[in-house]
Amino acid sequence: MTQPIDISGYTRITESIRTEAKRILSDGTVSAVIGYTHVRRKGSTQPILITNPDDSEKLFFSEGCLNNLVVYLTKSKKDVPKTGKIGIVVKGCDLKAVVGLLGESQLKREDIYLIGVPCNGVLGSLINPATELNTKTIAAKCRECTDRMPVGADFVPPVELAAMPQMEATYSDKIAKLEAMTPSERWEFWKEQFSKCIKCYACRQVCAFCYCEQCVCDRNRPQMVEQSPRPSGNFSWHLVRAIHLAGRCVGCAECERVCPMDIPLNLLNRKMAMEMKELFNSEAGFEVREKGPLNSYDEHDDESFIR
Amino acid sequence: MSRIGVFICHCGENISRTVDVELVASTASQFPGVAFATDYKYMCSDPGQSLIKKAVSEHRLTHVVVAACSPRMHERTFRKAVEQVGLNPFLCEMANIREHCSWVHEDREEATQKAIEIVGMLVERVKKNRVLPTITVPVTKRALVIGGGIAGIQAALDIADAGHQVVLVEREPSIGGHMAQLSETFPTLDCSQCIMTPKMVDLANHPNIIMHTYSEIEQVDGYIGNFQVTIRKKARSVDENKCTGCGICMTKCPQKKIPNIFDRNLGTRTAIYVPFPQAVPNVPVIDRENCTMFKTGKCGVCQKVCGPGAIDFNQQDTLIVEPVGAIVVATGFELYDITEKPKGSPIKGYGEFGHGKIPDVIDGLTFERLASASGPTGGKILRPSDGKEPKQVVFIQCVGSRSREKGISYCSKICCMYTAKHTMLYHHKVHDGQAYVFFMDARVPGKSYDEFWRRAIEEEEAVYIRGMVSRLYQKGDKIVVMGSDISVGVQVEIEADLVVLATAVQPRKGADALAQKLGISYDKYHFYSEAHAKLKPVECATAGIYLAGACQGPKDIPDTVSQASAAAAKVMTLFSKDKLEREPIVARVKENNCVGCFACRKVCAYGAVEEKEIRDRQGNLIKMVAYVNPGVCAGCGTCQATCPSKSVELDGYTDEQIVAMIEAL
Amino acid sequence: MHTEKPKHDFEPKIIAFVCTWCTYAGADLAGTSRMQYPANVRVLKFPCTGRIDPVFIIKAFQQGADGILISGCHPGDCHYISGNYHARRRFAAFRKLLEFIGVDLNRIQFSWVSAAEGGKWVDVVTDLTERVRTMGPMVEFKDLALEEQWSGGLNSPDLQEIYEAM
Amino acid sequence: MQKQITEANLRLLIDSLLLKGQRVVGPRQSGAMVLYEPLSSASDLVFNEQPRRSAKEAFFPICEDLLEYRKNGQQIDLEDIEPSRFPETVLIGVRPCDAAAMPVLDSVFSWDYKDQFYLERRSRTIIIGLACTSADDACFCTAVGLSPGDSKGSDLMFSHLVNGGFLVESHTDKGALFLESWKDRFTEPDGSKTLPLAQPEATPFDLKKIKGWLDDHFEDPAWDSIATRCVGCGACAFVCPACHCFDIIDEGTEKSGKRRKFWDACGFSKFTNHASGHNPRDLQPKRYRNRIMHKFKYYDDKFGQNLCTGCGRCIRVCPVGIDIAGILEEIEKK
Repeated sequence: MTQPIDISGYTRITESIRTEAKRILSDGTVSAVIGYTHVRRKGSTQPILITNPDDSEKLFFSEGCLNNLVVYLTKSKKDVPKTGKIGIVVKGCDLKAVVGLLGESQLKREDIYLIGVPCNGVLGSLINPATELNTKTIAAKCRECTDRMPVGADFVPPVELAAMPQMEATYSDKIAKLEAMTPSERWEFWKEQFSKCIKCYACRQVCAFCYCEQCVCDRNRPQMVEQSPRPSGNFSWHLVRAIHLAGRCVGCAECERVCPMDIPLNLLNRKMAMEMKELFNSEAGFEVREKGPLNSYDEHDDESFIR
Repeated sequence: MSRIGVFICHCGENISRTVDVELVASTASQFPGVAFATDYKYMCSDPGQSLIKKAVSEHRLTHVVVAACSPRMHERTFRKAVEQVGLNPFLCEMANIREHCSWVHEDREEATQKAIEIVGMLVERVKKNRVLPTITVPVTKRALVIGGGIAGIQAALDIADAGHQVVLVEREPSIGGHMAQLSETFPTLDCSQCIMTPKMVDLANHPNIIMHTYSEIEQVDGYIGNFQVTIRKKARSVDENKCTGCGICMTKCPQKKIPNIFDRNLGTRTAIYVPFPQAVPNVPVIDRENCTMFKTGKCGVCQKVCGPGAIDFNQQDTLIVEPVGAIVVATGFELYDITEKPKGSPIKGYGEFGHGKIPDVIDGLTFERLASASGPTGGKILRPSDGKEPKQVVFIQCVGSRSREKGISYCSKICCMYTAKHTMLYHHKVHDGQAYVFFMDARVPGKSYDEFWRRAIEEEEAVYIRGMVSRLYQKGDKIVVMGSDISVGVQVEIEADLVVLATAVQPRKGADALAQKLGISYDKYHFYSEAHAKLKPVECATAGIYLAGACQGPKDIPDTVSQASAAAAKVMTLFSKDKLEREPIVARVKENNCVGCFACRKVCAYGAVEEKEIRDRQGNLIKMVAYVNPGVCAGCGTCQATCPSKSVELDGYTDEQIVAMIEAL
Repeated sequence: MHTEKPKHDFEPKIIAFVCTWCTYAGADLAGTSRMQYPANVRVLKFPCTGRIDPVFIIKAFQQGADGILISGCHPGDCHYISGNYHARRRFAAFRKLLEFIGVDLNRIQFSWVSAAEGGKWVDVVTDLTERVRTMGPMVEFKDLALEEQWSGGLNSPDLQEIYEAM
Repeated sequence: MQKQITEANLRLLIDSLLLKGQRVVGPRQSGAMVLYEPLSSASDLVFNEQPRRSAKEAFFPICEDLLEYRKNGQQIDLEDIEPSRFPETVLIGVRPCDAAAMPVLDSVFSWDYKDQFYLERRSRTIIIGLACTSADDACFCTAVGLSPGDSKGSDLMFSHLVNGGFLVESHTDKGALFLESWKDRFTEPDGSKTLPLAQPEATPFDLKKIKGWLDDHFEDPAWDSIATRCVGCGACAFVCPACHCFDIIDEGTEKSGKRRKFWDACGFSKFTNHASGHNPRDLQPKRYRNRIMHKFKYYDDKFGQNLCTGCGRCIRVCPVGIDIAGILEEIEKK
């Protein structure tokens, strides 16, 4: 049964964001604000960087505000001004990326002003943006979201969140189904998925944690990963990405959302996150950590797999 | 284009028996990039090495692969050989076709095929090898010794005697440490102070030793050969240069009732004091917490009586920076204070023995002060509560130690011997007294140790009861000690006049904080960790830092002195050269690519990764990147496997080299 | 000594990634002790298991490895203090990923082999070789290497015929 | 020449082509999306959805081998890929916005260097277009001078008939020949009406005016406001029917390997990275500017055509909602 989701609060959130953005730009708290704005197509949105307080009216929040804007704060986005404090609109899930980046020396808390958005969920895709938000169209990550209220933001619009209908978690379900398969069935599944990959690197480019100056997959001496968009190179690419994100990915699911070939990339990341929890009792994005699970160790780590 | 030489060794018949070496050589000669390949009976022999050298010159070889035994055996030999004819040693690799092939496989065909593949792998690898210049690090030939107990004193004297400057830092106002507190020492029962004080004086007078007492380590920067140590010299309130040590200040000080910590609070001292009469330096210090002048602003008696005018109430802490090349850590131990559960400590309290509540339950070190001729009782065994001579004394061993449930699972090692010593000293001083010892086992290995322990029982009449004490309580002026003798299975109850607890040996408080400043590791008890339990027992994993004495684990005096001399010898070895040469297998950061996530620093066990600023020509900060200090890097490569963008690369084991090997298979 | 060895239809290619201080030395000891084991293994020496990058494992499979061994110092014995602890975590995670994408973990063996454990080296290598031999070739990655996106492939039926004729 | 074909006959035709060993490529369901892929039977064909990727990959594959090398001892053997081996292909159900890109691409691939890999595939393929009957708000073919029924680039043009089946119009000799050789399957038009064409909401751009602005505004603050948001992926270029940049790389080992050509995108930060490390397009707005400039100015300067057919794919897939039609509108207003 498809149920609608109450997002009536988004209008007031929009107003609140505009007022706050105007205030912090006017009083010099920040030099720029990164937020969402309308586009030509109904329901679609795009990120915007404003520096003029009068442009605050361009900002808004809706169920089409899918992007994790935190990617613009990373070093890989060189054209975003890095001088002065920057205000940024973040959903609870995006905020976890900020937390992760703080722990990886990529951001300084004092350099950012977080406008947190209480969130009832966003759409799963913008391919057909003029879609109503309901239990069917909602993004898979929102189905199992536990971060609707952004914790630790500098400003949160004073808006009560409407109650959410019960929704089943789809990732854990899909992961369990895959885990129940035989290795060769799983291989066939991923082979089909990865074969679709055209190496557009949208997954990498929207990822807040893919901030490397030179991706290991772009390297040709040695060629660690085949660059050609063939099933073989695609496999290596997605495996390398999954292992590099293990313990760091906060589950914003942007990689999966932007994949033009609909590869369920977040399944890999969720699976690794589950393993990190199980193996090392580690979850990304909740606190600024000095060391992530894969750059620390415990003498008593499980080694039942080692002879 | 590379011109690789491949040299296949027969190793007598060790290789050629199972591997067709001629076939390996002829196949290798067809590998892309190989300019010359041959086989020879003993490649490591003089003629074998000459053959390689000649081939390098004649065929203008750029790289060399020697297929022979394990590189662990002869890599050095062959690298040296090629170096003699002008090739960088790191352009020579060994293919292990003996230990990993001819000796472990019988089938000639299989073994030959495997040998060919191993050679092929190394040929591909060596193509990617780069010239690696030897890394040299200058060495400052000055040593820092932290701690002025017997370990620090011994290490400092040894290094200084070898002609190097030593900076010794002691936290207390005097050097001497615990050994200065002891009465007599096992197993010879010679007077501790008699053997200790001359060493203290030697140290103070040594032209090569700079002594900073009443000082602590503030900060340690740098790395092996090049440390910068900041020392905080605490305000003594007495000018060391002016003070003559006459002692009149102490005689005149009106504050006389301050418990004397050196005497385990048995005696008293003044507010301006030296910890003990033989203190080195013999310069008093004002205990500002108890000094009337500091408390009320009125007094200043000491200042008035001081002839040379050495008293300075306005003295401030000063910071001194000492450049040193090596550091010996000798911070020693302290006894587990069982009075109450220490706050925040993982170790649980030991309330049941009444220590701290019953005045006549004392610890081993307090007993030492009672037995010491220079102690508060002048060497008479008198119990603290009423000054009476105890006629029945119960000694309890393993208090705290070896008790997993209390949090200290290790053996404190020295207690068996000192308890035996205590029973003897007691017997010597109180002829009609009886000593009882509750013990779990007697652990007395060591030269003349077992004999010593036996003497305590057989000649000095100490009664040893195998078992633990279950309860202890005050009854009148007696202390009732209840326990079980498990060797005979009976309950024992002794009415004792004095109880002496052999409490556990623990690292000094703050040992962890110091370790963090030094960048060395420590175990869960905060004992410092040696680099290798067996083969590097005095080295820290952090190069240039060495351990001596009980800070590394419970130790008696002979062991401590041995380790101190060993640490000194290690320092002298380091100082024997002007420059430190090390294998250039170190990690390097590609600063262009590094985004400064510092994952490398998080996994580096050596603290070799530093932050570096990258600035443009105008001096604007562009970014922070990682920098691997080649003097500190040990070359494990964990950083590279961790770096997502491979912006740090381990020379000698680059991704190119490894991938080349994988692709050759 | 020289017993007739059985000939097998399939000889798996085993690639071993080992640290130089413990396992490489352990393999050396197996040699000096003249122990015997299958000749299928090719050893790649690393300073420490901490240096072993998961990408190497993918690369090895792509280059035709049928089985992979990763071996280093026992916990607490790492020459570099903690490299093996880091490796343990890294591969605990990576093997889960491999399993999830459908690699049979029976093809990958992790072990601690010290410099004194020549016998253990022999056991580990022998067991892995025999196990992988019964599993047959690791075809997944090799097949993958031959796959093309349809537009880049030349595999229409008539072309197949032409190729076969050539 | 006009003909008519029933849906049943079309399916028979496709199956006959397949039986004959021809490769038939058309829109087919691939997971949750539709892609141009080789059909294994006529029933694979899907007409009601625009394929996620354009049809360009039939001539310009995502990735293709150019040659193979093998080191044999000290000598190196090279084996070229023979373009004459490419299969005869029928590309069917092609959207007008995809087909229209082919003649545009022909210019660049047969200009100073004749790309045999492209041209051979092109000569061995017949393109059967299909008029569009539905459009979404990303579609803007009408804004760039095309239409949902445009036959540009198609050898044969199919249009849905109201009562099922298709009206078939041949626009080239190749098309006519095809009709001739499969004449049993086609009938003469019976005058049935075709379904109304899709009507994209877009109003035509003044492309001359846009180009005029581009001619003078290589440096302009507008680029920053347009493209600072661009994250630098290749999604837009890869789904685009007209983008045609590629990279060539040798993949393999010291012993053997292949030289491969595969899609590249000007949005990638490494696209213009020099060996020295210098990158003339060091920031994303410069890269995005190139995308617009190439499509509406450079290509026009060189070949008198522009590189956009208004298919709207880039708008749909852009991770950050960049809307090329919106941008053109903005430029037009300047």
